[in-house]
Amino acid sequence: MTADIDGIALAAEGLCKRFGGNTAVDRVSIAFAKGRLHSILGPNGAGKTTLFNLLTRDLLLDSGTIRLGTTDISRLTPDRVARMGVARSYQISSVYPDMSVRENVWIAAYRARGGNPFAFWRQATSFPEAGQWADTCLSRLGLSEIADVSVKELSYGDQRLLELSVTLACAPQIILLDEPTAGLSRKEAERVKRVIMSLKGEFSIIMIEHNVGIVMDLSDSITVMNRGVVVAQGSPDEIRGNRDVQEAYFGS
Amino acid sequence: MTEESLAASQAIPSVKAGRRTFALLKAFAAIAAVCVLPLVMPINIATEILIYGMFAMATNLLIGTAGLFSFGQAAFFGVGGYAAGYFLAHGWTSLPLVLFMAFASGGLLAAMIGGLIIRRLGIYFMMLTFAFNQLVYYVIYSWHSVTGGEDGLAGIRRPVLDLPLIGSFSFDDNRSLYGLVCVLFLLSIGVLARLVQSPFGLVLAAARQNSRRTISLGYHVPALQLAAYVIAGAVSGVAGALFGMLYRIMPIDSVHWAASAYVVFMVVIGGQRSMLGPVIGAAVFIWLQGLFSLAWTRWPLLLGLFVIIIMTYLPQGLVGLASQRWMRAIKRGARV
Amino acid sequence: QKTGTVTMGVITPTTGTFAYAGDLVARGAALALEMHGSNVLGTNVRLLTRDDEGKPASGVRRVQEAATSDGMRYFIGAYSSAVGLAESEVAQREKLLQFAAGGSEDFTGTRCGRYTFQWSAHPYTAIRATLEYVRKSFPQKKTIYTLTADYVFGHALLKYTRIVAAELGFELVGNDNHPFGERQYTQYLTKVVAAKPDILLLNTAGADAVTAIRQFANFGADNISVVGPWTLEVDQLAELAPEMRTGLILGQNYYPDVDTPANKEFVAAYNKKFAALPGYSSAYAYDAIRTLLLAMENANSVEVPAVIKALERMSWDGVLGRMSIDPNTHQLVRPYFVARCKPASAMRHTADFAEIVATGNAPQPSQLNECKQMPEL
Amino acid sequence: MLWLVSAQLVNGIAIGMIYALMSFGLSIIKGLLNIPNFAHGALYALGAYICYSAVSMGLPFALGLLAAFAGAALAGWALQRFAIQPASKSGYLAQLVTLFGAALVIEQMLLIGWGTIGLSYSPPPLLRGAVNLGFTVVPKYIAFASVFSALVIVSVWLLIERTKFGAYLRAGIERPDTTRALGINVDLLLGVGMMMGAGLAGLAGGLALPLVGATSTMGGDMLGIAFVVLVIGGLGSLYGSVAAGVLVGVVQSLTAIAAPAASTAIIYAAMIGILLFRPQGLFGER
Amino acid sequence: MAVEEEALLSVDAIDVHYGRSQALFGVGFEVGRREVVAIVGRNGAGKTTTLRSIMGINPVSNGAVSFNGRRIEKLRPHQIARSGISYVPETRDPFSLLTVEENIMLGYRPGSPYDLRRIVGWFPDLAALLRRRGAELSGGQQQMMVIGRGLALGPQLLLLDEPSQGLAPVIVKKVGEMLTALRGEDLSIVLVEQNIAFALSLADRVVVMENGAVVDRLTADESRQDPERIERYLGIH
Ligand SMILES: Nc1ncnc2c1ncn2[C@@H]1O[C@H](COP(=O)(O)OP(=O)(O)OP(=O)(O)O)[C@@H](O)[C@H]1O
Ligand SMILES: Nc1ncnc2c1ncn2[C@@H]1O[C@H](COP(=O)(O)OP(=O)(O)OP(=O)(O)O)[C@@H](O)[C@H]1O
Ligand SMILES: [Mg+2]
Ligand SMILES: [Mg+2]
Repeated sequence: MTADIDGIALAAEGLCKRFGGNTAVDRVSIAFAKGRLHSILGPNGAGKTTLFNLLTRDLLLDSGTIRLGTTDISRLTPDRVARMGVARSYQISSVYPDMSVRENVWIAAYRARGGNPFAFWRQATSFPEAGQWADTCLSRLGLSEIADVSVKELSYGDQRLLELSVTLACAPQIILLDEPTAGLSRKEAERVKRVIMSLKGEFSIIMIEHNVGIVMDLSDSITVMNRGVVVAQGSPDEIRGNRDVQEAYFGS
Repeated sequence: MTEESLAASQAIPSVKAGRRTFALLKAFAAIAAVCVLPLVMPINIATEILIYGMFAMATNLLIGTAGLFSFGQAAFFGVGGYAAGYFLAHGWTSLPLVLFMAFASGGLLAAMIGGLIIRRLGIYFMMLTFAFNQLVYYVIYSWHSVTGGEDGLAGIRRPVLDLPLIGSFSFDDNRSLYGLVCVLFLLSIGVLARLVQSPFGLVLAAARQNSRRTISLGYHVPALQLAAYVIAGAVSGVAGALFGMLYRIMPIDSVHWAASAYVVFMVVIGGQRSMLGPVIGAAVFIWLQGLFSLAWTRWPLLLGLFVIIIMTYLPQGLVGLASQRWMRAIKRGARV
Repeated sequence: QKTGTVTMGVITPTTGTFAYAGDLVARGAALALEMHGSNVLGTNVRLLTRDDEGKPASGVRRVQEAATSDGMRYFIGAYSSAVGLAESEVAQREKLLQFAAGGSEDFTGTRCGRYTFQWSAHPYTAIRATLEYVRKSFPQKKTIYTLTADYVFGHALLKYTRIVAAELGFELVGNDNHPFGERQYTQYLTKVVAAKPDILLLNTAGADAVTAIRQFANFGADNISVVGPWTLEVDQLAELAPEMRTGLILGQNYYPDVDTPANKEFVAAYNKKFAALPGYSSAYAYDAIRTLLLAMENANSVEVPAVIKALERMSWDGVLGRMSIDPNTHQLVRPYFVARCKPASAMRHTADFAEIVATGNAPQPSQLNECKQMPEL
Repeated sequence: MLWLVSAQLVNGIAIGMIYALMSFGLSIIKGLLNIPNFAHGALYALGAYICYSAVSMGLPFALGLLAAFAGAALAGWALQRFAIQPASKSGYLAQLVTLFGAALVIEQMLLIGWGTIGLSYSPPPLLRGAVNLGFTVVPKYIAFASVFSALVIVSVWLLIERTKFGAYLRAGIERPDTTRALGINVDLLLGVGMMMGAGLAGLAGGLALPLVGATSTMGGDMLGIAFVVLVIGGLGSLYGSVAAGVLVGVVQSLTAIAAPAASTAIIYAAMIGILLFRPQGLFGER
Repeated sequence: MAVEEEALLSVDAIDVHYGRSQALFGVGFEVGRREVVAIVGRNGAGKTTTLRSIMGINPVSNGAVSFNGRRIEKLRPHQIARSGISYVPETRDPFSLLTVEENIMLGYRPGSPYDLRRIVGWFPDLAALLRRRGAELSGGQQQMMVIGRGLALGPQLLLLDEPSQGLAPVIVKKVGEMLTALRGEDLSIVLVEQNIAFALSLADRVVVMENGAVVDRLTADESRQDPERIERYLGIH
């Protein structure tokens, strides 16, 4: 597979996660290649978001190992993992409502630019690098105009764009996107698609998305999950041709 | 006083020119206000307002900025006061020493308690702070030989500041103690205001709004919150020490959880979203308490009604009211 | 400061745990002044009432304020000893004369001061008077179980209970300490009932004691007599239903039936003004203010040092009887009363709770006193 | 020793049921507004006073209890309508502070209405005296109060669990707007729930009258214990309140044997221990 | 259909404000009985605000909303819901502590044609989840649950805010089938959608919004004949 060419950015071995009696992720082994865009498809409740949560250590593993490059991160805390270059966007927008758009991005940019979070003796404004980087990320998603608007006042679609912008500001190596175009109008979805396209190559991207058009256009490889297990894996064309996937996912 | 609003959320976005001079202006206004305070009220009340102002500001670092609803801050106020008081009552009267003791004991206790509870969320955190407050209360209450138990720690002497060359300076006089309290008060305003606008303050504010997101951005949120908890505890400890010096007694009810509730009162009626809100809350609260108690024996009823009315009509507290008025005035001025 | 006016403070709780006492103290003080004509040695006397909330810090704050802003030089009124002791420090420093009341022996012991006088009887006096009565009237009752409030006041009572029990030949068969503010006594009372003592001695006071007696009444253990040497003042007897009260043996700092001319005059005036009988709180305030005014006249001065010196030498007929002050401790030397509660059927009016059955005035043995040398003025 | 322990155990269970009743109401209000009701103690005191007035007017004790329930429920409604609801737009903490304020107001009104001297009432003749169990005696009234509390708790519990009321409550708290959009009158719901919780506090106060009398500060004394019970049992777990009430009663009774002075400190320490190791409480669900 | 004669819902030139800023400017449209009206528009156009105003969650500052000939813009949300309108929010707003069954049945009123059985019939995925708590569902499962919750009220008019969002194609298809099936019953729908194809496959009429105002109204036929017309508003090319 493609993985061998560029090396592995992130790999999981035998991941399991149970909620009570229900196994949301069941012995999933998966590898994500460096610099590639790898999509995860699957019906609702397949375990995609749970897999993300495991990879970023937001949830504790029941069993399995996760390797970032050559480092075992299965026991690290989520903030450590984030500092090692794994950034994510959430399926449900997860922004700071009492802050402006720019501040939202700044918080991510400051950490990404190596700012010390305990620096209580200096003004936040005395760190121009973070500010500049935040502005760059905002303009990349076309949010510069509304940078000073309070986030409470944004429409849902704009919140989704902001979510992406924040993720970008983490300046990660690996980006995990959970349904980045959900709730976006065609035009915005198109913009997000272009942004993701431009990120490809720069970063390793893992994406969950129900918009099949976008998945097929962007992905280098696709993994299909159902009921917590991986049911298919391959290039977009292979997946399109897979009968089982057709039935379970597209319903035809 | 000015209707200053140094809310974390305003620190970054627009670094407009003139902001700095404005801030300077506000600082002068604060200093001026502090200087005239003893002219308009008995000096012990003025001193008390500044002490509780400090205490309330420190508490607001937790409540307003970090969103950690602590109902146990009196434990740190009390422990700082008892620690300093113990030294002062037993003949160690060096000012730096006792201030350090208060700062360190408040901070240390906060580090110990905070280390255990900082990961607990919402109402659980609230209840834990309450329970620890009660535990500290019972320890101080029963440790009679050191703390004086229910009689309070009595016999506290005022400290002495030994300056090389100049000689030693005593705070026996109420006016000189007021001076000392003033200096420490302004210092803590400066430090806390700076802190709220710093990256540390911003990230705390971010974690208040969405802690999971903040962690996923690479911040170790519990460590930051613990730091805030310790800072608040240490500053509260100093406030407690000053209180002990003022009345030369450290009363047991200063550690009771009701005292924690009262400081939350001050923060909320003053306004959580600004630096001076809690101070104004403290001033109004203390002043009203005195006023009402002269007016009617059933005065807590008036106090209760006052709080209910403020919360009903002024969502942002007293400072919210002031700044609304002010903004409107500015707009009107601009139109003319 | 107003010249030509003497300002006396009544710093007393009108809110908090002792809220019931504040108004009564203020009444007594006002009455004493009114009967004296609001004026001493041609100088106007003014009363200042402040709420100490039953908290030491508030008490200290109010005293300090009244002293600096209102020129107060004399004050009375603290109801809890913790408050009174805290205020006593301000009194020594600001040179204010404090006429305190309260159960703590520290006022005239470890924390005695030249500016502070204690109106209430000494715990030793109280226990001695009460147990002497029990010994005489119920010679068959020998064993005592004590229930003690777990703070200074309770411990002091317990200490003197041990001393007096040894003096009079009682046997102490058990003791339980309960925390201050306890509302649940059945777990202690279960133990008491199991130990079958002759006497349950309550070394606890105020609301705690009321609650304990109430709950003890639920046990129906009639063969155990309840004795309170310093437990419920007459003010609080109304809090108990008559059937809970009947038969209680209680030590009293004051009782309206006290048969002295000064008290008769006081009760009559009080009854006329407030249509009620005075209790401990009012009597304390009345007698304290009356005594201060008397001392000013004796000293022929309204200056604090002169008044202190006069008090230290005085011996007079007060509300309680013949009284004097021990110059070494500033303890008021005065009679203490033992009262026995009546059944509802024997009550002549609604406030006729008990009758005085004995008095005693044995002072604390001086070798037990911890007041060091009184300082110079 | 053994008989002493069992005596204290019996006593602890009986007292614990009364604690449970108190914190059961607290638990309902906690579930409702998601805040600890700092005015709960004041409502408890109010219940005791109302009950006292009713019985001293010559009504039977049962009616006194009913009046205590009704009066406190009414106060609870007023509290919701005139304090909590207006403050809710000012945020969570504002509601909390308002409840403090309300507690002050209620306490002072009790002093104004009933005077500063505490009040006593002996239980009806039928419930006076004690039952002898051989190894210990239990006052009849305490036995009655605990059985009565248990009955009240069970019936209210059934009311909540067996009807949709409970689901409405939880929904209304989490997302008032969405719940309204489903045709549920959230404000009415909060009012009714608050009345129920407050009423139970009043009932507990009425029940406590023969034991602790009526004083304006009695609420503050009880509030601490009620919180401890609530937290140990698990916030929002009705079932937990009962078990924890009994547990606290028993622990208090048992420490009375060895170290009575520590009994209050011990329950706070227990609360801390439980919160640290089982933050959801003994019976709470995450 | 005689829409003009007897509209079920008529929104008449409403203005809506958030604080001082205006979000809707004279928005007006009508929904006939058994009709499906789609509202489309870019992010921030005001679609959600429109639905929330109909529901009474956002107050209307000017204009009128009538339902069944009765003015409702001053009513409170629960009264509006009881008069027969139900709303499925785009943020889903599941009740996280209630079980799925409780979530769905919360607003159920005896007499509603949509009981738990039928709802689970449309979304068999939910059958196994009924005892689960609302917070323990995946995004898509929540979506199914809240559509069910909206139906359980037994409304005459259903306001659906982006129901296809986050659903796998197979489920989107199912939702489409379900909505088509519902057309046989006494139910009208206002459908806010970003998935234009999905919206057009169901709608009788389409309302296009831009910057808080209605900028175009089309019938199903018109939109099919001239697909470019909608695309222009949505800003593709
Ligand atoms: N906190 C939880 N507790 C219990 N079960 C959970 C929890 N979170 C998720 N689940 C269950 O785990 C399974 C996988 O959920 P997950 O959110 O990973 O699905 P998904 O693939 O992201 O679906 P979607 O596309 O709908 O978002 C689902 O059946 C879900 O109900
Ligand atoms: N709470 C709010 N406060 C202030 N302005 C708001 C608020 N909510 C929405 N707005 C503004 O109102 C306008 C309309 O928002 P609305 O959510 O109705 O758009 P929408 O068409 O539903 O968009 P989307 O497709 O992104 O959901 C937007 O400009 C938005 O910024
Ligand atoms: Mg998902
Ligand atoms: Mg929308």
